[in-house]
Amino acid sequence: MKPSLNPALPTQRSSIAVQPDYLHAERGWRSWLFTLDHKRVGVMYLVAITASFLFGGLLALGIRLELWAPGETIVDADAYNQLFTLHGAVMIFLFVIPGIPAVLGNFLLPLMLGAKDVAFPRLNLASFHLWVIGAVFFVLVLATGGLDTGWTFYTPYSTGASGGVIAAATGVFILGFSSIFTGINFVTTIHKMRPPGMTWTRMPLFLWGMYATAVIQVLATPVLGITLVLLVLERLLGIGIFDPAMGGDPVLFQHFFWFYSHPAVYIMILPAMAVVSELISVFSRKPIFGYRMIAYSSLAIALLGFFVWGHHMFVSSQSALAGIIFSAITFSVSIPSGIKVFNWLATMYKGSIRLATPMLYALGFIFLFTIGGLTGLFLGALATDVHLHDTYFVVAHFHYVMVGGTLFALLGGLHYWWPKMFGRMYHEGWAKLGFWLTFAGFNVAFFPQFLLGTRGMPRRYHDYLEEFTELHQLSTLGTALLGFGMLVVMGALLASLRRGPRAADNPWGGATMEWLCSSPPKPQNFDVQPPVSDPYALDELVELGPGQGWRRRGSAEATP
Amino acid sequence: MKIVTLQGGGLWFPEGTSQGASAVDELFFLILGISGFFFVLIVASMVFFALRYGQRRRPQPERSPAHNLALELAWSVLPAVLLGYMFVEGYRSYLELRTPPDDAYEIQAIAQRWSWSFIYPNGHVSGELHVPVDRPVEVVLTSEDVIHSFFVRAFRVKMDAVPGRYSKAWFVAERPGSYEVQCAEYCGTGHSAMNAALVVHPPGGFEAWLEEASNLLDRLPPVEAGKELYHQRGCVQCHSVDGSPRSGPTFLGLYGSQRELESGERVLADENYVRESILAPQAKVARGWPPVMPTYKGRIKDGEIGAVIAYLKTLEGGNP
Amino acid sequence: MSPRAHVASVRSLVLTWGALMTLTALTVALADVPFGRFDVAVALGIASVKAALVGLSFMHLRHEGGMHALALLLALFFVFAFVSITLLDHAEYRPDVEERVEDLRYR
Amino acid sequence: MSRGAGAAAERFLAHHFEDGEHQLAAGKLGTWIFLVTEVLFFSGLFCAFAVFRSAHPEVFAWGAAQLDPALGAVNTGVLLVSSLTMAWAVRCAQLGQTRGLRICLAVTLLCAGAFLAIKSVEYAHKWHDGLLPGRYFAEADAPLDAHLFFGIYFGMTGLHGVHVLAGIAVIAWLLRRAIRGDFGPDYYGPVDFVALYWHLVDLVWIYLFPLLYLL
Repeated sequence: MKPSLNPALPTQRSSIAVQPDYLHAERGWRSWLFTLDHKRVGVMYLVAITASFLFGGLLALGIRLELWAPGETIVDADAYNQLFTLHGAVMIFLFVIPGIPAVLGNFLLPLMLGAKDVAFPRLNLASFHLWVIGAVFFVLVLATGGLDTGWTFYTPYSTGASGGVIAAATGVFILGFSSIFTGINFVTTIHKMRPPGMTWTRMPLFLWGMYATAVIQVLATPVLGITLVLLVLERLLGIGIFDPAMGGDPVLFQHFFWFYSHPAVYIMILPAMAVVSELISVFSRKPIFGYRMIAYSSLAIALLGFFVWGHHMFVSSQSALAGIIFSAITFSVSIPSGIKVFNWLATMYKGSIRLATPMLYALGFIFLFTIGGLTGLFLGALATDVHLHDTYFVVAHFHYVMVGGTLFALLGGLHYWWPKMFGRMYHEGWAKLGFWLTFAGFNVAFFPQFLLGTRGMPRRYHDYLEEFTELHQLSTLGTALLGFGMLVVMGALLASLRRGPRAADNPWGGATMEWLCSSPPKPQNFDVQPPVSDPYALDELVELGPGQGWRRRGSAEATP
Repeated sequence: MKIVTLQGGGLWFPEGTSQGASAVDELFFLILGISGFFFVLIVASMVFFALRYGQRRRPQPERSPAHNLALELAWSVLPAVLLGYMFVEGYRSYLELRTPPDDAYEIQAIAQRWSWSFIYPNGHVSGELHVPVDRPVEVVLTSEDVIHSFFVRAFRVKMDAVPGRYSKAWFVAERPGSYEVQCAEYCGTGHSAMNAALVVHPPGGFEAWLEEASNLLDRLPPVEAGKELYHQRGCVQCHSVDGSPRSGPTFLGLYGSQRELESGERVLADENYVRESILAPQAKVARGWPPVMPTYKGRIKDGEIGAVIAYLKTLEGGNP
Repeated sequence: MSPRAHVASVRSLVLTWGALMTLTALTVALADVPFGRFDVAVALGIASVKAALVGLSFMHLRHEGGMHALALLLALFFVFAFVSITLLDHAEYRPDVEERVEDLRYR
Repeated sequence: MSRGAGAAAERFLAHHFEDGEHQLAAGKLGTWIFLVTEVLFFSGLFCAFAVFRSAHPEVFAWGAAQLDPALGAVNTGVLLVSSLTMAWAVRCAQLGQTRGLRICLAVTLLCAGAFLAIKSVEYAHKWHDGLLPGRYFAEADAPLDAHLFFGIYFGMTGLHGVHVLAGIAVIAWLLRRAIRGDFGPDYYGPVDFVALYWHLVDLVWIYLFPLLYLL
């Protein structure tokens, strides 16, 4: 391994320059698969969720092609039902839920905290192994006749459906434990691994977001676990508690299911908000506005998010009383989300804004998440939800939140921390092109679905009325563009690994601690414990020159 | 049966033709206005800041406060007031939607994979929903198998039909015409085909229709009545009469043929077989077809089964 | 460097255990006493006292509570919310279920 | 407080912790958060119990009458003894009483085994009487939907039983390490963590017993 050629290294450069970084410290697949290094676990997660994202994306393409025209276009109704079920299950359980916490969180949590590792490295690795086993069960589903229950597994449909319901439930159960392990690890790490001086309010907002996410993972996921256990028992032993023919109650299943699956939405979006908080501040060169409000709003979203699950059940024959309670609390969740958006804007105000690729993603996130969030109001209001429930309006809404929100934030974070993770810079031009294609493709794909929804096109339909054809075709074209954009994005990132110029230790001028270690970091992260300072003291950083990154004022003299 | 599609209405909605529809649409546009305002506010200031404070114009950020409690409270509390307003409006109309008036005309709807049966107070069963205009109609929903959802987009009404319980939807249709009932809760293979025609009769027309429809057997020869029942009771959703496969086997050439069962047994499709297949569909399931047909026990009269059999006989040997 | 953790005395362990056994006996004894609608409350009340004893003494919450107790209370709070809201909704829609069950019985 | 134990403390200190105390505190918090997930895991069954008991109180009263409260009470006692010995085991480890630690762990294991033995006697009775969950329920003189009670009974006690089994596995592992002499005043984290888990298993049973057997 060549020593880094970067002149702008921390002070101890001469003594440690020969030590290889974490990517090259050990060789061979075993050194990866059984690593206890949180950074390597993060990278493995990145590879793994990218693979499932590509698979889920192909399924999406299949769905959109089938919907090109009314009637059967490329597959029959049964195959179509399997397509959307697997698309949903793969994207949610294998991609979005692990998504940002498992990739960026694992990589960054100890770095940003100034710690050597997460509290339980073995548990961290076990989390990844469980993810792999869970994914294998999904493959098993394909082998055992597929799955056509929808990712929601509603009873009694799922109790009677043929195919791999048990395999899928087992897979999701295992993935749930993978997620729980990540959560236990993150909560404990943030409580117990903070170095002296790293007080709660000195933590970067990314860590607050990770903390709030981990709390939800720990509190909500077990309920999914028990729900799936009961579903499997229902199928194996016919215990009947969800089966109306045996005195059971199918609506009870929906309560169980959404008690997890609504908070799970916040498992997906809180980390995205956490990433955006970092990006907006760094690329505006201004400390984040209203740090405390953003931090506390993450916790508020996490806690309030537990009391709104019934808004998925407004027309499920849930009682009107419960509906009203859930609707009221649902509206209250939008306040902390609104606070975050306004605080991001206030951070940009009078800043010095660089529209680098990560910032484009952050601004794209604000645009798309605003649409996603505001359309949630139509669904939170009881009377409008009755009409819009289970139509394409809902489909569009949650894609704006999960793709427009989580995916864009993940990509923004990936472009921001890519130089730290792999020590290379990508080509800005290609990366920006990728962003614009993805952004345009996404809007063309999903905006028409709002119109489809209000006009009364139910979701999960294989066939549809003639009048919806044009909107569906527009959506399909958008999906193709979105897919093409994703290929450009991935191409630009992958090409950088071979051709990209070496990255400086602090290429963007970030003030959080991960920029103090080398790019890529050494296995032990920091050679000496770095002093804890204000994570948003951006004005203390000066740019050294093109390609040389940024350095803290005053530390320049110490360089040999 | 060809369902007349609604082409009217604006960009967002099909034309609303029930009493409650306009309230829902108004609330929708109210929220659209409020969220439109915030969307424009947010995106415009974002774009403005990105251009106005771009790095080239302004290499150094200007110092500005790191927080401002009054401002932050303001942009939390003010939207909260609007949110409260939206919530109240939403739940008011919702309570309307959930509370049928006492004098509503009650029709029972039974959902099953993948058709609807509507049972009128006089016991008549139809696969189409016929209702009088300008009169509250309460649809009492339930399901025979999995969860379905009764969705009339023109009326902005939706309610799940859940097995093992009743749920209620109601509306006042304001304009005679043809609309459609769709299934909005995913229920399997035929989900997107699970729609039924909804006919709103002009004043007086509904009673006349019900009268005529109820004595189908007296009015029509058995074959005609059987054909009518085939459409009305939803057989058509799963069984074709032209040999094409749907969710169930075609009726073309079925009567009088040898049927191979799941058990491997072969039986003759005679009157008894057809009767049993209607009343106890799981007893003899034809090979290669999923055992998903619901029973019609209690929802079809003996004479009606006879009429269906008479109709099936005309499809014998493959001559439609 | 001995960890500062609290070491429970034999006396407190055995006393706790004695109290737990007594309370168990009490629950069994009271089972036959009809409290009517308070049956559940009495049973759960005694169980909760026992749970508190186990938590405070055996699980060291009395001496090193803080974060651990907070975690447990948070868990119990969410369990309470989950069970009570679900129960509330179920009680509200129960008549619709019973009506259907009646109809099915007579069909 | 042998020298061996001190060396063990060094040996078992993971590189990213400052000292044994730091490692112990992190491990304890991690264990507690794991217990939180366990509480929520069981909450689903408690919720199902509450819903169906409120819907069919007479069915649940009938079901409870089919169980044997004497066996349930004995099992409660057995678990409470095991909890005492487990708590005592922590004390022994903290004080370096290696012999006491081994005895306490062994007694805990015995109690756990006894609990499962009694449980299997009960299960055998129910099996014999056809009081089984769902579609396997075969008692003719039962009220309608009585199988629901047994579905929940077997679900709850079965899940609890799985936790007892897991407890047996980890306590056996502890015993092996205790015999090897791994634990002492400077390093007893695993004993403490497993004890916390075992007390939670006990806690769940403290609620299950009156709910299922006595109400």
